[in-house]
Amino acid sequence: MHEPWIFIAFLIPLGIILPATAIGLNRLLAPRKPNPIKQSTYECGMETVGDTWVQLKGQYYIFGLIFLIFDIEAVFLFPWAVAYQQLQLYMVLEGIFFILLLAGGLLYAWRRGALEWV
Amino acid sequence: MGDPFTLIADFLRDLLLGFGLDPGLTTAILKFVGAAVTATIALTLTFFTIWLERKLIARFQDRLGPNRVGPYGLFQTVADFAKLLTKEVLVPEGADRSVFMIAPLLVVMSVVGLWAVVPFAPTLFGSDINVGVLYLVSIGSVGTLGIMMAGLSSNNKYALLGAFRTVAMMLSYAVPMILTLLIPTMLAGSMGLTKIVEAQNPVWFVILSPIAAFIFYISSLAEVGRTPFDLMEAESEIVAGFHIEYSGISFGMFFVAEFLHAFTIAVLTVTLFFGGWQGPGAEAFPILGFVYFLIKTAILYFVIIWIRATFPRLRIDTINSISWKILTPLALAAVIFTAIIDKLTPGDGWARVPLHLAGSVILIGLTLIAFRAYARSIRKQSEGSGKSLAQTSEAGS
Amino acid sequence: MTVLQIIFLGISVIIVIGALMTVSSPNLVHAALWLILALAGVAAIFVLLEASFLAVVQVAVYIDAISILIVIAVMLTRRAMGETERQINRSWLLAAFAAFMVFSGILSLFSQVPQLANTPSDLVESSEFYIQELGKALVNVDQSIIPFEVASVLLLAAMIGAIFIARPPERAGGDS
Amino acid sequence: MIPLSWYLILAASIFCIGLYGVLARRNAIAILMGIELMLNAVNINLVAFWRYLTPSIINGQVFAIIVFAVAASEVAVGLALIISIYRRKTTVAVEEINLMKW
Repeated sequence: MHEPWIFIAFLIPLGIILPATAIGLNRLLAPRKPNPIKQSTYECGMETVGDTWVQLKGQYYIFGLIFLIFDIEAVFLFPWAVAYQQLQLYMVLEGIFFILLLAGGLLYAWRRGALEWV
Repeated sequence: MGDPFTLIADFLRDLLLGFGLDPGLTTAILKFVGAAVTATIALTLTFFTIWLERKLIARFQDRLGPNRVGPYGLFQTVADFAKLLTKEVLVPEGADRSVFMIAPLLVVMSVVGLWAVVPFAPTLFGSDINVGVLYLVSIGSVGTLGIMMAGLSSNNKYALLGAFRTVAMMLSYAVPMILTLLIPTMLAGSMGLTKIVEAQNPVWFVILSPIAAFIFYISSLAEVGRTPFDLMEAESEIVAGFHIEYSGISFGMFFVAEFLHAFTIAVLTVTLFFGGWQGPGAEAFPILGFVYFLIKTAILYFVIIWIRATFPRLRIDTINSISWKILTPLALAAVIFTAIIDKLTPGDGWARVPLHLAGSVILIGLTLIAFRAYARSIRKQSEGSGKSLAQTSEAGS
Repeated sequence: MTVLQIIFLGISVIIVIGALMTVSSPNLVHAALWLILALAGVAAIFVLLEASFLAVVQVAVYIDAISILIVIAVMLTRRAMGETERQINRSWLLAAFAAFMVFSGILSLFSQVPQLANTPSDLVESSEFYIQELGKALVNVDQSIIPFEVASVLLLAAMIGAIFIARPPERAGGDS
Repeated sequence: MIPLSWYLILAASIFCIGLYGVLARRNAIAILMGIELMLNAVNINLVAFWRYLTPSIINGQVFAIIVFAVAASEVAVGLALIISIYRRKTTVAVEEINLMKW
């Protein structure tokens, strides 16, 4: 049963190696004459001001968090969906109950204003 | 005659076994050749799709587009590639060198990896893993990581901001995408893409669940960052987004990944919702199935370019609101509707279409009513407080 | 040495290197990236164990969601601890010793496991079957329905709690 | 074929590396990363035992999925706490977070 994975085990490294080859070719072909002006941070010609590490807003974390919870939810639901054809009605309803609980979480986030991008 | 793919594979296998190779090794070599061909074709295809897209966009805008290099400017992309190849790759000062160089590779890898599980024809597919749908989700999202690495390592605050805005958008749209993928899984009873295509034999899933197909299409468009969703390169706001410090071929790799991903979206939507290679006579003659597949993909790809040529860029708060407040609840409702309806309607094929369609119509109707109520509440608010409509809608719901 | 064994050893080396760099790298972003490498290796281990569902879930949950969340949190709190500051506490030698003692303790316990040299029997059913079984087990009243529903309550609680905690304090009026 | 003991040794070493990270790092987020490593080691063990001892009973995989859910909740709430503490006290070093000590 490892057999279908062999293809993927080849394809994913190839997906890295092929672009890496292009970049390697670039190493051979392209000129390399770095100087401080060229390497300075690009901001359309302005001098950069202040620290690079600007304080990000906490909203990014909230979005990542809700995504994580829904991702896990999908993990639980995918086997349920695969087995769906063989399930009794009450088992399907249990899955729906699961979805509804999570939808309640989304509703809470919405009500609290956690989904607003301000 | 009708099935050249098996023919070639068998010929190669016999040839290698004729050399006296071990059967296990032969399989491995065949798989490697297949993977190499897939990756090469996928990456070479971008030469063509970039040309096609530029040409089509030009026509939409009443221009000629590339027309100097080769017939119809067909080799324009090759020339561009050669130019990028001979340009210096700059690494900005204070950048995190290794992470900076790895990021574009990861982005390309995540797109090429998607091609592993797509069945192009009844006998032509890379690998038929039984978790294909989840594989698409997980490999596709690795690109998010690449973008994040690009932003973190560039030592540029605009790259950082652009990367994080992109990541926030991609995370938002991954939620409805994953949820809608439950629907084809449920209807086919399997996560393997070949099984999903086979299950669409009389009825395509787009007929059973048009809402799911729509949500999948839109949210994958957002995953790539095509024009209505191209926050990542909102040049008026954040210079050029996460790839601002990239130059030469490193930038080219982001470019290749984006265009290949756009094409891959068409491929995936066809596979999951538009019957893949299904069509009259496709099972007897696999090559016919491949042709059907290409035609469907071409149509959906054209629609993607059309959308790009038509819509302006959305604002960041609007983009995230569309995902969280419209697509995600709609996807949840669609999953629940499909689960209940499909359990209640016994039978196969066209017999289950009417109820499913009725469910979709009810759902669309409910969505429209909700929109109407929302618009009315906004209007009432603005009349009540005497503010202009624009101000209130900017303040959010 | 069979091919599988060589592959296993290669993956193990990657995982252990990734894990070691995670706990020792002074730059937290790098630590997170090394953690991602280690977790990807664990996904490959799941493939070797023929648990293909868990392998893709490992990538989807850990690499796509958890590690991105960790990087976001690192970026949000970046100003608090620079790379120049001490990253390990005073009793790190003691910690290393404790970890080593736990490791040798676990190794010494192995002698009590009778099936240690077992090699796996071939799976009798198709791989599709196991995912269906998993799905049925999760909603079957006789099997794992309680963990399934409790997990949904747990996730709901985590979501509500985390949103409640992570929201910026009202008085500050946004911290963008 | 790979004997069971190889997986167990791998899991044990990841667990102990994670344990070292939890005990020795000062940064709270780094400690969470160590915990993630430990949970992954546990998962390897669960799946290896499922595959080698009871492949016909699916419970090993159910356990592993529950561990995923627990890990996700733990990361979500843990990071939220760290961010909240950072907002109030501008620190993420665990020995400086001593508000509840007395």
